[in-house]
Amino acid sequence: MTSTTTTPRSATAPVALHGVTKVYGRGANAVLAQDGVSLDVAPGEFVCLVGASGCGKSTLLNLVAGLDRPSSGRIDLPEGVNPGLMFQEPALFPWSTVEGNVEVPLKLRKLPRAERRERVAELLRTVHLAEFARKRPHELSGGMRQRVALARTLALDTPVLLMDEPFGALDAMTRDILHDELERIWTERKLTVLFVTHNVREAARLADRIILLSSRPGRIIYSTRVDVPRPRRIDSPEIAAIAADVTDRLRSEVGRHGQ
Amino acid sequence: MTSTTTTPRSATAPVALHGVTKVYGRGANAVLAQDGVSLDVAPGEFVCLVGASGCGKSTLLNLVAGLDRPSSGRIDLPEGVNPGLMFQEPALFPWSTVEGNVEVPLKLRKLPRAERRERVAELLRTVHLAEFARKRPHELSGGMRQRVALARTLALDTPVLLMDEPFGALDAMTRDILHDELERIWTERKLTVLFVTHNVREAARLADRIILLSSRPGRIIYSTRVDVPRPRRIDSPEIAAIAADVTDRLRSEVGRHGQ
Amino acid sequence: MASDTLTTAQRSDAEISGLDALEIAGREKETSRAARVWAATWPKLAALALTITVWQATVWTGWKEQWALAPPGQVFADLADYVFSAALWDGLATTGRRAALGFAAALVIGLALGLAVARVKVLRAALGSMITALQTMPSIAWFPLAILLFGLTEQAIFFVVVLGAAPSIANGVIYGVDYVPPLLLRAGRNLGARRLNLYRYVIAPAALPAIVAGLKQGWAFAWRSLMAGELLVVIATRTSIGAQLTYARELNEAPRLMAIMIVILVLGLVVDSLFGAADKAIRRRWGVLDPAGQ
Amino acid sequence: MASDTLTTAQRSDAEISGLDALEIAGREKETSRAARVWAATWPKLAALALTITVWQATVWTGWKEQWALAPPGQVFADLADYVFSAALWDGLATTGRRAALGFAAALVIGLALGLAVARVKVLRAALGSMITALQTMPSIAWFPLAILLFGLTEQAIFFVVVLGAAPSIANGVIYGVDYVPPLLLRAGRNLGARRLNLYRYVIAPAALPAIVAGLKQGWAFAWRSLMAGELLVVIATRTSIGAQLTYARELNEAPRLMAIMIVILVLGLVVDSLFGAADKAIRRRWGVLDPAGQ
Amino acid sequence: CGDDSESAGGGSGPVTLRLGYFPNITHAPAVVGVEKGIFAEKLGTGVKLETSTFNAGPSAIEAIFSGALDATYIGPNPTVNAHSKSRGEAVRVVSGAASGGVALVVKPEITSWEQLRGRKIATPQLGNTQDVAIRYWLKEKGLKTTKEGGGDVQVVPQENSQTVETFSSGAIDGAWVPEPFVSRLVNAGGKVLVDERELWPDKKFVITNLIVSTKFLKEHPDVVQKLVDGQVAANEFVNTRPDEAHQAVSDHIGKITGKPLDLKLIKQAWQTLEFTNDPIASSLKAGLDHAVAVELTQPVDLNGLYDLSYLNKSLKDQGKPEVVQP
Ligand SMILES: Nc1ncnc2c1ncn2[C@@H]1O[C@H](COP(=O)(O)OP(=O)(O)OP(=O)(O)O)[C@@H](O)[C@H]1O
Ligand SMILES: Nc1ncnc2c1ncn2[C@@H]1O[C@H](COP(=O)(O)OP(=O)(O)OP(=O)(O)O)[C@@H](O)[C@H]1O
Ligand SMILES: [Mg+2]
Ligand SMILES: [Mg+2]
Repeated sequence: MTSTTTTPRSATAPVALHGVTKVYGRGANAVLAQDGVSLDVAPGEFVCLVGASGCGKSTLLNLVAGLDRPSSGRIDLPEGVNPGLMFQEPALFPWSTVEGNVEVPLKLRKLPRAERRERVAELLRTVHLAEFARKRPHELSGGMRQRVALARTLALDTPVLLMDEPFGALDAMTRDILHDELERIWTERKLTVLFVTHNVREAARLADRIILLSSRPGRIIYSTRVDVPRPRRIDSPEIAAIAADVTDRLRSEVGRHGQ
Repeated sequence: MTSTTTTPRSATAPVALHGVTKVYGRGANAVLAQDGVSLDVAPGEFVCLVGASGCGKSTLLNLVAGLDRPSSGRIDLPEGVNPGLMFQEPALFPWSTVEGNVEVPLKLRKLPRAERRERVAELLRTVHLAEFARKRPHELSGGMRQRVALARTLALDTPVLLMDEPFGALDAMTRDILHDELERIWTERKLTVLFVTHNVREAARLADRIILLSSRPGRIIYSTRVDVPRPRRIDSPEIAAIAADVTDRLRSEVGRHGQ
Repeated sequence: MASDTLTTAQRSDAEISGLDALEIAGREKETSRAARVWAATWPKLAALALTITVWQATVWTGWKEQWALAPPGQVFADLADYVFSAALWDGLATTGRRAALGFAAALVIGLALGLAVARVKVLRAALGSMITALQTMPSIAWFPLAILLFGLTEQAIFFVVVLGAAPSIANGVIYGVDYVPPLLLRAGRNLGARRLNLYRYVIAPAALPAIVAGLKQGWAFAWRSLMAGELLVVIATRTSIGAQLTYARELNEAPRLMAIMIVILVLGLVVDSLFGAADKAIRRRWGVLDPAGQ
Repeated sequence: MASDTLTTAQRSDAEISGLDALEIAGREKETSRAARVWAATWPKLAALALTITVWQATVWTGWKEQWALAPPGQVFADLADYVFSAALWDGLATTGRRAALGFAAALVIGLALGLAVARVKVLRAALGSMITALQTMPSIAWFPLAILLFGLTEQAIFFVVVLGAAPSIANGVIYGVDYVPPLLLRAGRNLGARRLNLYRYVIAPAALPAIVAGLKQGWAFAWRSLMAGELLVVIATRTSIGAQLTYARELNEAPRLMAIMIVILVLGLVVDSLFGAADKAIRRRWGVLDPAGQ
Repeated sequence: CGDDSESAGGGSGPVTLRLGYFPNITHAPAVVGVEKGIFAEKLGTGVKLETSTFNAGPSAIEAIFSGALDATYIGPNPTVNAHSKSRGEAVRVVSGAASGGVALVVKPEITSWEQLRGRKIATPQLGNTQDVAIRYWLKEKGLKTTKEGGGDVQVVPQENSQTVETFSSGAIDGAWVPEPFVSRLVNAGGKVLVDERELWPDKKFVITNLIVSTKFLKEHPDVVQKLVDGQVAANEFVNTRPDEAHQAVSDHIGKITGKPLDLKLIKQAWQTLEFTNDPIASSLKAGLDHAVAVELTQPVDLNGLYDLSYLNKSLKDQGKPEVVQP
């Protein structure tokens, strides 16, 4: 299932969801997490998902990653593409060092040792954790763990990246820097990105398109293109305006649910 | 250690740190997480801590909660006060339902069953999870888990509340609502709050005082009072102005460290 | 919205089962009760059929004489006799009661010992390693002491059973307590749980899965010790499985020996299914029965 | 800044130890090596002293005759003889080699069986419960089969040892695999680990602590089975601890029996300390040796 | 140790004889024969001797049945079991080894059989020779026993070593056991009430005999002859040089158990034993009849169990009286 090419693959890949429904549990306890979600993500597109807490964003990413099966509907991905998912929790391997964690996908792709070393060092520099390479997850702060998880997901070198609140535990500055890094990698590798965030400005800063999900059942209720030219700045007025618009829509949606 | 009064205690309590230093590990591997931090929090004061990822905020809260011991220095709390700590991760008990988790501190205070039920229901309403009372942690979304942890910490009814990015995984709307709730409870119970956040606006929205920590070693490098009268709105210009000021300072601090 | 789908592949069942056919085999969406029972049963029956076939085939090859290797037919005939004899049921009654009582005592002692040793540093330093050491002591070594302390009584048997099973249970408990996630301990302490309350609200439930696993091992130890210990006090009015097993062997009653072995295996299966049900219930509650991971 | 400190209390060592004296006892900040060794040793010595005292006191009360309850002095005298006799060292050499080889074989088989059964549904349905059932089968029941298959050879002993220990190890593995956090499994799969790679990079390391615990139980089973199994093949030129134990009992050599028991306990302690060291290393790496929780 | 267990059946190369025995006083001829190299000498260079010891009969029989053992010294009980379980096919008794060495030891205050009423007496195992002996004896005296340990005298089966402990602690009043437990019980304060020899004609009854597997007997009659020669020579040694024999038994047991057996105990037990080449088939037969009489077993056809031609040839060669083939 994994390719053994040593250079980052530059193939782009689309993602398509057709009427995807996901029900957790049965009978009276059933929770309808997704209700007929259809979505086409173009190759190389950066899509941000926003929505209230518990509306089904993580569920959606899990389905696309193939870690869960939809109750009905279909998800199409190019043959052989295994999307990389950065989970909402860091999900680091506690038995391994920071280095070791980031190295796992490289080992699985059978990269030679020297190249692995180099890639790991580079990725840790990207997330500003070079000096923590030998520490274990339990010795890191929350934000550091999240960055290790980011590095590990980036090490996958997959054309489709699914990210679940990847910068939620980071301070504004570190986040800004990682926005730039992510944008750079996205451009370089022509990645297709599905990005979940609660920070609407972050969505506006990064996305080609922002999609708003309703809560229980999760449905797409709004979708808008962000046509601000890149490079963008998170505190620019255009971004603020788009964020304000999405926030209003979100507010009315959450309000409708009586939260 | 726990009082058995059934009404929320209204006693207020100060927190004082005197030259607190915390070193993790030994020798070459040692990390100086706190370096001589001195801080006086007045009874009933709401203090927000901001700082770069990994600068020692969680460490500080752990020390105040008495879960770790400072390498040197002293932490003073009123006799018999056991501060409630909301951890950075939800730290829910996986064997118990949502209800069961929130009930633990009430059971430990030996509240009668009926009263416990009532308090649990009320707390779950506060965090908008009334319908999820019977679910187990693994059936919840990330934001939901965080809210359960909040409810559980509030159930402690302690005069000192330590909160580590309590709203990090919540959407803007839910977060706004919980800001209001937290402010209400804080006023009602005259709580002393130490609140860690990466969202500077959130800090400005809630705090009496914002404290900025430097990274490795963690030191207090800036402290400012927020004199905006309450009730406040997170999108008000005064809040935005204070946030902008703190962000600038943070930026220069993080920049100084070459992040 | 972009809708240009290049060469796409459906994430269909076919593909997933191509990837992890074995790992997620048997995971149907809506399996009926009957289908589930059948799915749990046929592999057992197949295994049984395979065993008997190999056995019978070996007998037919004439590899060993019949008195050395009893043919299945003879064993099952004897088993049928045995099942309809009072010997089995009386023996089961005696042995079952002893096993239950002995295991219950071992459980209480093992739990208490395990919890104490796991959390009290001094006890751990003093007794920690001793527990494994005791576990390795063969039952027969305790016989003289058992007789000395209790004479030829049922208590002597219990003594041997408890010494066999309690260390194993205690080790399960210690392992469970050792691996309680520190975050949960901290959470518990912060919520006001100290000492006994910390055990009750955090340590015990967190260690429960490991404790159940330890109980399973403890059961095996208890049962084996009992099989040996039942020879300690052969109360003639009260036949027991352990005594029958040994006598069958002493009289070279190969078919009867195998019949008793089958009975022991069946009992083991029944007990395991009880533990299995407990374990499954815990895993479901904890959400460790994850279909995608499973 | 507010600096009015009402009635405050220092979070000093004194207070914390007031709260959880037992739980965090012995946790000094900068303990020297000698102090640590002493802290680990004195409780053991104390326990030993206590045992011997109670034993000697019981002897002095004249509760039982000397030949029924050997006094400590006599036992230690015999132990001294025993330690300087070739019998002990020859026996240890034979038994130790058998234990090591048998355990190694049980380990390989138990691991393979456990991993296979834990993750392959069909195997689990077929064999899952059988593993516990096999575990409960007393060693002597296997003797006829062992002799049938292997004759009077060392392999017959291994057979009994492996049948004793492998199920226990397999059960430890199954437990460990069952409780691998689903999130880590999902993470592993998402990172591209399938089948064998999933085992190698996720399941095995995640289950390692449980596997070590299972190995410990397995060791106890192996040793006990060996003590019984060594009677299966006794070659006059090759004495073994198991044979010595049984004959000491058959010949009513109470002091020698107790001397052998002491040797077995000491061996158990040594083996446990090896497992303990492995376990501690794992816990340190995982960060489960949390000082505040501990 | 028996790495090439197939060699017994193989035609070429040296034949391996796998011989079993117990490290026990009642097996003294075997122990002495091995220890003093008597078997090795008689078997000659063409036969490789491999010995295994057992602590109980069943393993030895299992080993014979499964072809892991060719010959073994063994008591009458397992001999009968082996014979009946294999429908007379698996084994043949080719020689006797020892007789006697069994007694009823009781607490000193018991002086006559009448006083046994209501007492608890141990035997090694339900239905074994000693168990049958006491039940039959009590029956003749008019005392009832039941399999379940009820009746006028409670007969409780118990491992011999345990019997010493329970007798010492007073939990039982006596025991009908073989040597060396008779001596041990006497040393623990017991008194011999009945020496079983008194109950038999000529004061002889079998306690140990030598059996070989029928298959081995068919394939290597010459080797069996040499083995029996060895047995006769070993008995000769035991009877003519008792002191050396005592020492040999003590040393040999010490090798296996890690501690030499007490010489005094050996001497004491020796008095009650007689080492004879006669398997005393009549006592085995009578014992079986007794077992049937006390309803502990079904009648067994002992036809074909004995093949004493080798023994008689050996005895004849040495000018000794032959024994009767039953
Ligand atoms: N394993 C599960 N079993 C049962 N219900 C589940 C499970 N996982 C998720 N749910 C439910 O599905 C809904 C969607 O959950 P999901 O985790 O996708 O939300 P989310 O949008 O990621 O929320 P958040 O922003 O808080 O992370 C929630 O109501 C949750 O309770
Ligand atoms: N148990 C530990 N062992 C060793 N080092 C630790 C441990 N816990 C924290 N540290 C180190 O202490 C420093 C401060 O960590 P802390 O968790 O307090 O940061 P934080 O301010 O909460 O960061 P974040 O915003 O990312 O959560 C980090 O450099 C971290 O690596
Ligand atoms: Mg989520
Ligand atoms: Mg933190």
